[in-house]
Amino acid sequence: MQLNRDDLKEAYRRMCLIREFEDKVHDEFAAGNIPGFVHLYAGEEASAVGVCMHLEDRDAIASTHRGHGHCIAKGCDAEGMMSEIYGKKDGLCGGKGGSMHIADLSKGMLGANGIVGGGSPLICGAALTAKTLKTGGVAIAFLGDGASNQGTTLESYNLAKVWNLPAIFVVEDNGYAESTASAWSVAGTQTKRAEGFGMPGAEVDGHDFFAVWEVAREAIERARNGEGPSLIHVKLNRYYGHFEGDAITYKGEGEIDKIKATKDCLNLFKQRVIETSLLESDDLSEIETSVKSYIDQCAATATNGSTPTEADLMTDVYLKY
Amino acid sequence: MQLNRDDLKEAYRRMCLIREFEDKVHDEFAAGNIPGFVHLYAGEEASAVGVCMHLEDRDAIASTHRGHGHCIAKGCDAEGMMSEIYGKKDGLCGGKGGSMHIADLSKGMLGANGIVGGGSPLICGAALTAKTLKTGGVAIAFLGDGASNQGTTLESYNLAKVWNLPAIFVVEDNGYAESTASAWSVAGTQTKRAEGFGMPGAEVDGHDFFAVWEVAREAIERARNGEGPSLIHVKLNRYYGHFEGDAITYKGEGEIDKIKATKDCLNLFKQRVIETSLLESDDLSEIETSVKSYIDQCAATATNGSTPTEADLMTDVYLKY
Amino acid sequence: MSVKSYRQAFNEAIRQEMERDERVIVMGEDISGGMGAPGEDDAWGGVLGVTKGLMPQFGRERVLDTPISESAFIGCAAGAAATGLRPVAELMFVDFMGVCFDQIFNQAAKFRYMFGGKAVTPLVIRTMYGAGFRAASQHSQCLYPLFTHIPGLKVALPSNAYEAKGLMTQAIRDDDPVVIFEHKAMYDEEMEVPDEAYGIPFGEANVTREGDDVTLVAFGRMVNLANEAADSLSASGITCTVVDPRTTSPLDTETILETVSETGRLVVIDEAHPRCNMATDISALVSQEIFSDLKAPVKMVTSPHCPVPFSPALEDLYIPSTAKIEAAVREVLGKGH
Amino acid sequence: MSVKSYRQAFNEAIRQEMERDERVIVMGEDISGGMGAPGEDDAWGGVLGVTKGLMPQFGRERVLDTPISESAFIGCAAGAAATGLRPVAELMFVDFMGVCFDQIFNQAAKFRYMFGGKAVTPLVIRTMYGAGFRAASQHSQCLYPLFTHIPGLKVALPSNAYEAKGLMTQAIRDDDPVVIFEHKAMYDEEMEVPDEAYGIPFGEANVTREGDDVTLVAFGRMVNLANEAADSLSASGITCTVVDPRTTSPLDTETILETVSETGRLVVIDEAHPRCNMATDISALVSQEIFSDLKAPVKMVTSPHCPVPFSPALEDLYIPSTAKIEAAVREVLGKGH
Ligand SMILES: Cc1ncc(C[n+]2csc(CCOP(=O)(O)OP(=O)(O)O)c2C)c(N)n1
Ligand SMILES: Cc1ncc(C[n+]2csc(CCOP(=O)(O)OP(=O)(O)O)c2C)c(N)n1
Ligand SMILES: [Mg+2]
Ligand SMILES: [Mg+2]
Repeated sequence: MQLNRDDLKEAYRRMCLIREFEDKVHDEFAAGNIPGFVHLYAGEEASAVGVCMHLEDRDAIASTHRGHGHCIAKGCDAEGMMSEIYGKKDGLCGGKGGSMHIADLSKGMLGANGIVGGGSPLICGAALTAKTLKTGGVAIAFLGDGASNQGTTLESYNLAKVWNLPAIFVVEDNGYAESTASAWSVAGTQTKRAEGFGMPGAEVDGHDFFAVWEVAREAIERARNGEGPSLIHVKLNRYYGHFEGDAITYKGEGEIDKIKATKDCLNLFKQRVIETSLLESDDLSEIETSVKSYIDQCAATATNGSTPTEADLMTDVYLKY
Repeated sequence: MQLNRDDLKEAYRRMCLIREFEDKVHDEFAAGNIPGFVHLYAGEEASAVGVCMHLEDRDAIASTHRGHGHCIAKGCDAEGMMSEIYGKKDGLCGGKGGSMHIADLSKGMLGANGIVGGGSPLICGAALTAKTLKTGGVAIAFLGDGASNQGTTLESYNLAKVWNLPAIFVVEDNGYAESTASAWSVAGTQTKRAEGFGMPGAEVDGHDFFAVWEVAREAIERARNGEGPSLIHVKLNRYYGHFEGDAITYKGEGEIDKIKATKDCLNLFKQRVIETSLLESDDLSEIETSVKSYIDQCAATATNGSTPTEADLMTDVYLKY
Repeated sequence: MSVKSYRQAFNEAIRQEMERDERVIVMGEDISGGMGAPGEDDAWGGVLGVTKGLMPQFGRERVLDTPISESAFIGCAAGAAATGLRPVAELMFVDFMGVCFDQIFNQAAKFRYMFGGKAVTPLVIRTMYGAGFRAASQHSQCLYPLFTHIPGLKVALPSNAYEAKGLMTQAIRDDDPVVIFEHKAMYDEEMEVPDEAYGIPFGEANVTREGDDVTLVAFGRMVNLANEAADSLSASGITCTVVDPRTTSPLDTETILETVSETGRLVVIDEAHPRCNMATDISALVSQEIFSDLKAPVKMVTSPHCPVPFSPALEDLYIPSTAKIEAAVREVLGKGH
Repeated sequence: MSVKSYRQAFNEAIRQEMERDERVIVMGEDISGGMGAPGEDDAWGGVLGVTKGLMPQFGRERVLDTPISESAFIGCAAGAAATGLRPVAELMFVDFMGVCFDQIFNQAAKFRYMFGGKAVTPLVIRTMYGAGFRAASQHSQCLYPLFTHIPGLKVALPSNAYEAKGLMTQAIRDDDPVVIFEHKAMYDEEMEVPDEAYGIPFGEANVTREGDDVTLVAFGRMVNLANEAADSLSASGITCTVVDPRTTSPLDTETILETVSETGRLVVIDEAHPRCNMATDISALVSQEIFSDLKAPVKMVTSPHCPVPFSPALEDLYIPSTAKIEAAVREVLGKGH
């Protein structure tokens, strides 16, 4: 399997879309236009896209409290997402979910999740459905370094292996859970934990789209072939705080700037495809421009969207009650 | 550290006491004299005693639904235990707890536990107390192979390591959780899991008191020296079913008889101490005889004990309400 | 029609729905039993035998034993339900909810609302509840009030074998998450139950007795005790209406309000702990909605505010009894009764 | 006496108890913050800053950051409490109870009873609850009715900064497990609070207003809304007694029954979901115990039976409001009001 020109353009488009989306949400939150707890993904794009480039609608992912990137990578409508984050009726979840609960089951996106560690059990379920109904699908849980210590996650490793499920656990390790360093909070290592549960585990540089893509390819192939679950430990960094409003005093001085300057995943991608003549500079700037204007449009739609009303409050609790 | 004659006699006494206690409870349950869910430990004596011989009252243990053996090994009063199992007012817990909830905090016995995986977090707490108050104590969670898959257990491994607690996790693997084989339900291995969380892990033959004692010695020493938690994977077998009333159809033919004939932990102990002239045959039979009559006495006391009354129903819910 | 136990009724309902719909699967600890072991297959069929025989008929792909990890497998069932299967997962004893409640109340129960109506989660959680088994504090609780509190969940409490089959069938056919409570002390109770499949609609109470003097609303196994109390009271010329709401969520408020309006008196019987339970829920409903129809204070018969004791002597005092129900009825009827 | 915020009041109570008693320790996720990180120490002091400054004063041995593993560290706190420490553990949002409830309700809460009165478990669990933060379905729930249901737990809901300090102090001094609910939307609310340490006894309600026409019983943040409603109604000549029970378990039934007997009318205000909640609990209590003193049906003002919505437009409709409380009061007073 190889990435052709169209694939590369699509990958870059998705990564840019995430970056622009998050930058826009950051600005709009700062301007007081967005309420609630908002957790941004900017900086980690290569992980979500590197994995999701392999996926189709029959494949499922579960996300975290930091779900925008995974949603976009999996093909959710960015306009609907933006409206959702603004709490509007046209939002992907009718304004009822908000940033922490964006989902689109029709795209195999099983939801952002406000509960750390909430997604892995669900992904065992999506994998079980794929296995039972023989859809050929795989199911992928994205989780943070912090979530890797939650019992729900660890139990899921065991269940996935015991049932030989087509499930993959992608541990996105940005070095922090809120203000707490993963170097402190995670005893042992992610890959040794995988071994502890009899699963293959691989560590990968999450700034490098191509590295993530390759490691994901192997794990997904294994899962599709009925060879069971795997774990991928993605080491990466993030540009904004834990949530919007976080002063990020726990990070080292210049920590973020240094990453931005040397390891930004969009820049690394760009350098690579241009150096190797896989794409031209024009291809990329065209994508950048179109994404920018699309995101502006998303924000405008969201701003102007109508708010839900009393009639919406009690709908969608049950199908029938 | 070495076991002297007195230690060996005490170890044998405790193992016999457990065996006789469990055989008696088995008979009395079959005769309809004991109500409820009762889980017996017979066959596993070398594990509880091999570990607890190293412990003092300042050290704590947490047990499982199968708690009689751990209680006796840690020094709980067998008469009070028997009365408790009969639901009598003189029981160790006033008849309110029963077999699954026997405890004696004054002996550092933090309770049998009806919740699989319930004990490991509690043991982190006892270890934290020891560490904070600098008592020099250690805390030990006994858990089954089934419990080793529970998230509460796995989280505790991480917490114990991250906080460098004087905690030890003793996985008593009898090959089954209820009717389910651990060979199937436990992905990976117990010792590799320990490694996954950065802890030393050792596997040991649980039929061999001396092997357990030695491995426990090392782990406990490490913990007392401030070198953090360990895991011990004890492989052993059990003679009665999961609970009293279990027809044990899931086990292989002759499985139990073979173990009894070849690897019974009491017999192995006996052979060893006699062959090596550490104790004489008379020492052992004296212990056996006295234990037998003591257990008869326990059962008589329990049988004749008075039952709690309405006045007892609402006491002990709170200290003050 | 044939005589079936409460246990068999559940088993038959699951079996028939599995025959009808391939997407129905079953999972839980030892739900079949003997997994990976050298002895008998389907060795247990669940810890008290309710699912016995399903694995031999439907195979290991549809009857799945699980490791002991309730969060993982109950969450797995929720995820499977949201993606196209119709799982029936067993939480062996409801007392174990504490290790997996998140996947039930924050995940499965809220998917539909949080996702703006786009999720369908036909999940069934079967669980055992109730005292009387000398199983002590951690294996005897009721806890259905906690589930009833949660929007997005449906909660059913079958009170006999007929109800068991009908409510289980309905639960499996329902497209919302349902938690169905099986009273562990009733599995051997038998009665005539239809052989063919049938569902009992949720939110429609069953009036098991009609009377003039007082309405008894009771849940699960307490319905039997209420019926017994009613029978025994009739000897003293006191006639009771007995209402089995069948489901606490949705709740058939209409039938409850109607029958209480008729008798003007209410005794609610709830095996659960007394605070924030179904007895308070029904009492509050009635005193808010039809206050002026009440001729006497509402009376609640519940367990006391203490954990379930082990000792049989104490446990028998703990559980609501027909004697206590009769006393409550006489009390609401006032002097002379 | 000085002006303190609800946040500062909690902080001061914990600080003073830590000064008084070395066995008091504090633990939770980011409770100090910056653990193992290159930047600032005590970077957070809890996600909303309640425990800020404790680590610098008492050191890392008594102020412990934890990995994200609520079962392990809440259970650890329970085990530590049973063996000689007095831990104050933070369950960041009560919505996360689903991953660790077992250690609270089956372990800590039941030790004493199961062990025949031999255990003492002076555990405090601090947790945030409540809507209004646009934090959506999994970060906005109340859930205190679930804790109130459980025998062996005590449950406190401070309604302002004065209550916060007094009830937190009491919780730490109490020898039983206490769950204390901090309303996340109130942390910045300020008032005069004594500087010296003081406890407010559990089970003693605070009557914040006395009136003749109706009794309002409200919990946590709802006490403020009840007071506002009472103030506003007084302009129409309607006077209310407002009762803040302070703790739902134990509950000061005496004060509630007394004040309702006096006014003959009751409105209960509860931010929790409507089923099996404190509103039903109080309604049931009153209609069972002092039915004949009631001049009108009891009225409950609660959130509706749906998850907490994200959209501010919907969330504002979701939360009980003073307008709804006033309407309820007018309704129980009948025509003409
Ligand atoms: C069960 C649970 N515990 C705690 C939290 C609060 N919380 C939200 S995000 C977070 C940190 C998660 O860290 P990590 O998994 O590394 O993801 P990151 O934020 O770094 O992407 C915490 C503690 C929660 N939402 N759920
Ligand atoms: C949380 C929880 N899940 C399930 C059970 C039911 N249960 C009791 S014992 C047991 C098997 C435990 O197996 P293991 O840990 O290997 O201990 P063993 O019985 O073999 O000593 C199960 C599933 C329980 N008590 N608690
Ligand atoms: Mg992280
Ligand atoms: Mg076992």
